[in-house]
Amino acid sequence: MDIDIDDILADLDRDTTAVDHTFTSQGNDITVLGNDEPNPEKAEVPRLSPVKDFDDLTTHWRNERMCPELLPYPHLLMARMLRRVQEQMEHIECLSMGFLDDESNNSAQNIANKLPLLCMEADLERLKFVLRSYIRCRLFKIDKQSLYLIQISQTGDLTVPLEELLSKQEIEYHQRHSAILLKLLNSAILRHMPPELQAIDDNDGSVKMVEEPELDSFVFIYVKGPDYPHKQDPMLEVNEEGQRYYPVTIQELKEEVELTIGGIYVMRYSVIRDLLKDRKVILI
Amino acid sequence: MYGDLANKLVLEAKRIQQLNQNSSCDQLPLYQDGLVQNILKEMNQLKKNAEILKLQQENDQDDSKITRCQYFVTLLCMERNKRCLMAYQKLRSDTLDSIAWDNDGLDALSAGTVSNQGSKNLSHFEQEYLKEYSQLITDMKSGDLADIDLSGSLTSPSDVFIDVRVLKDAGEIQTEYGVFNLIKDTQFFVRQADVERLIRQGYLQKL
Amino acid sequence: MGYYDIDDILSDATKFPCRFNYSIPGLGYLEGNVGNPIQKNAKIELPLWLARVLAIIGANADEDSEDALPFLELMTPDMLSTRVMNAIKSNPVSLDVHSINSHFYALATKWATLFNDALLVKILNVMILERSQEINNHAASVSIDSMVKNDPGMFLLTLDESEKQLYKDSHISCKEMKQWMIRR
Amino acid sequence: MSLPPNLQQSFSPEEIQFIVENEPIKIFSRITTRPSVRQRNSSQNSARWKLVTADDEPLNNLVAMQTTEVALWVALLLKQQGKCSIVAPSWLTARQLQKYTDYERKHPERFSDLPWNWLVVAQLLFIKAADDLHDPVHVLRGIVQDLREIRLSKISQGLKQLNESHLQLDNLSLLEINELRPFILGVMNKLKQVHSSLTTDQDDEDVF
Repeated sequence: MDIDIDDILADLDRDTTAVDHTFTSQGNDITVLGNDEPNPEKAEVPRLSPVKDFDDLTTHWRNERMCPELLPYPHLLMARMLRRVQEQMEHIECLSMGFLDDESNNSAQNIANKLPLLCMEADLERLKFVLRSYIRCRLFKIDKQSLYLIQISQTGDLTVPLEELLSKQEIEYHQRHSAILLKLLNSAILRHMPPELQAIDDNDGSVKMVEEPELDSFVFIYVKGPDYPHKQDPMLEVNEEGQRYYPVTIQELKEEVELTIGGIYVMRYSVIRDLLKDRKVILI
Repeated sequence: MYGDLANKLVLEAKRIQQLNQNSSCDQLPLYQDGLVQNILKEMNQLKKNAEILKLQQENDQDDSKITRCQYFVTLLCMERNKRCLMAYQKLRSDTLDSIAWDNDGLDALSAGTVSNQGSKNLSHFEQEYLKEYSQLITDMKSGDLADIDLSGSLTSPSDVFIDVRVLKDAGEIQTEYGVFNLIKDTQFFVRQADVERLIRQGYLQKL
Repeated sequence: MGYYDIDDILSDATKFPCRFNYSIPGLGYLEGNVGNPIQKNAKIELPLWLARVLAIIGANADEDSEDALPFLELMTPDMLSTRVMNAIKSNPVSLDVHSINSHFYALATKWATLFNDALLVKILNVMILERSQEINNHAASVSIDSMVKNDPGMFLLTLDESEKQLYKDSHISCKEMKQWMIRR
Repeated sequence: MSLPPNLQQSFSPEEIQFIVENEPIKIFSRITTRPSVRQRNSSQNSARWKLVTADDEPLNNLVAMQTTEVALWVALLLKQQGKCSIVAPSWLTARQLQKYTDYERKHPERFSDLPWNWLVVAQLLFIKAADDLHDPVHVLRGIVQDLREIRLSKISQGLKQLNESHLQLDNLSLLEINELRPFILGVMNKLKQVHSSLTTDQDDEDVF
């Protein structure tokens, strides 16, 4: 049952971000109102609910869009999501087949009867959109940092191995795209250069050729706090006004800043990088 | 002066950038082959100079600083030319990427979108690149990601379904939701994607 | 700011005045004097991509040698002269930066890097803040009717490339927002 | 490039709307979908709602004349079909909005604590559920416009304080932040760049 408690806590936490809605628990009503599932408790493990997954996916999408570096690919979540899209497409197809057979209705009435179906189609479109936009954004960043990714995977400077950082498809995309781009640059330019200038990743010239992500660039953050507010977070401190905050340091300026829970800040990415990794802030 | 030609090429790159910033669809003007060839010729000249200077540097010890300076200048000129050439080509290949995505990963050359004036504007290597990149997109769209239509719209969906009024008779249309008989002044609730064409053609009006 | 950054490449082509510390035969072509040497103390204008390196690389291959002068000295360019600095200080907002240099900030920042010029940084800071307010005012005052050809007038012509980019980005954002607010 | 330039640095207002549409809102149902006891016991499964992005439980248990909570986009779809009315959030009344406006006027240095999605929710309900609001929509629109303008002018006052360190923007809504994002990031990144050109120690030769 402790899973349920986690879920409720998570919901409570979410509630602080949305000022205008009142708290509801998603889990409780199931048993109260009944469910066709033979075992509702097990069928709806809160942590793996579609809604929670979609919430997570949306956060990944928003973080990725605003983050100067490429964030690790959520392999399990994405596998679940892609499977869910497929299942839902089949499910919808099944349902609409049933409706088409039912020729007696005129179409205007037909569509009204299909309200659940309409809703499910719109719902599926929404999920597909986030997935599409998320992956397209990642491909864009992979292209932008193509040489850098190669460089760090060769020198072993990766905090996360490439196979974890990228999905299988992304790895293939990265390899194939950098190969055809290199072919183009080679044929058009590089092979005409003297040998010492033929490299595409020469960092010893006046200007470095390999572009690194600008980790110091500014991002907008929302300080969410720990996933479970009741658990102790050793990184949190409390100021004189009783607000809980994460102390951070802007290295370059040797400046200390308090990131209060619930606050919105514009901050250098490098300063909040670890907090983002721990899901204590989100990029907005 | 060395590097002047290369600068011209970068100014052309800047022009392409501004062109595409101010228009909704990406386009590529003519590949500046003559200019590129002339810069490559200049590179050859510089290459020769550098080799001579290198030899000199190894031979005379007395005035090494002079040869060093001459050598550095030559090296920097080559480096500069390389950067300008690369930036020009990279800007163009980036634009080709956008064109390929806009074309759904279909081969933009044979699909006709680029072919009219476009393919003439591309260098031979660029045509090859566009073809290969389009193929890459097509491959990405199939397989595990087939269901999400990777090259589909990046505008967030709201209003998947809309109310429309029929402005002129348009006969029957078949949709996933059955047959609609579009008679003037009737109203329907339809999926926006199903009727987008009819709205554009003036048969239907979004309410 | 990367290798492929078109504006960075263009800004690097700006010519800066410099003075050679040595006579170098065969470099006369740099001042349009092919075949002849460049004389010691000759004052010529070189693009920054060339001058910057020659100004920090010593003439002596032997790094230990203390008295090794760099090949040349960079001299303060017009765009950073006292006259221009005073003009900035007296009225940054109405200044026609574009006419001074279309890559003013990029170049000034490079200069500040080369010479660790704290005073220049201070002036730039004030200048950015004051001028960006004005840029924001212009970018935000988009009339939805004249969307196709919004006319920011003479103002746009006085911006340097980075300011133009800031204006464009802000302008598009404000425009999209206004369109969203009035739809249907 | 696989992402259009306008989406590389920021979100579009439509995307912000999308994010807000996933938040729950109260509705007053006009239909019943909750299966009767008999139906529940029979194995027959009549076109039930099964969603992948939002909680479908309330949708399968709608009871006419009762309130429940669903995702905003679902609420708008049901509303469009005349299957529900939307319970306007408590802050979306002329009286409440006027209070916010008064606060904004009284405190030139602060922003009232409007919900983080106020502008999107207000605009969406104005367009799609005007008849569910407690006050005439033109009145509400007017106050919302006032609020927006007061806050915008405060923001532009605040923009004079931009610096190379950081900025705190409490109580600004996501849409308001998004509108200003390109400007704020552009200026702050530029200030940072200018400031970091000064190195306290010169041992870094790789600068060039």
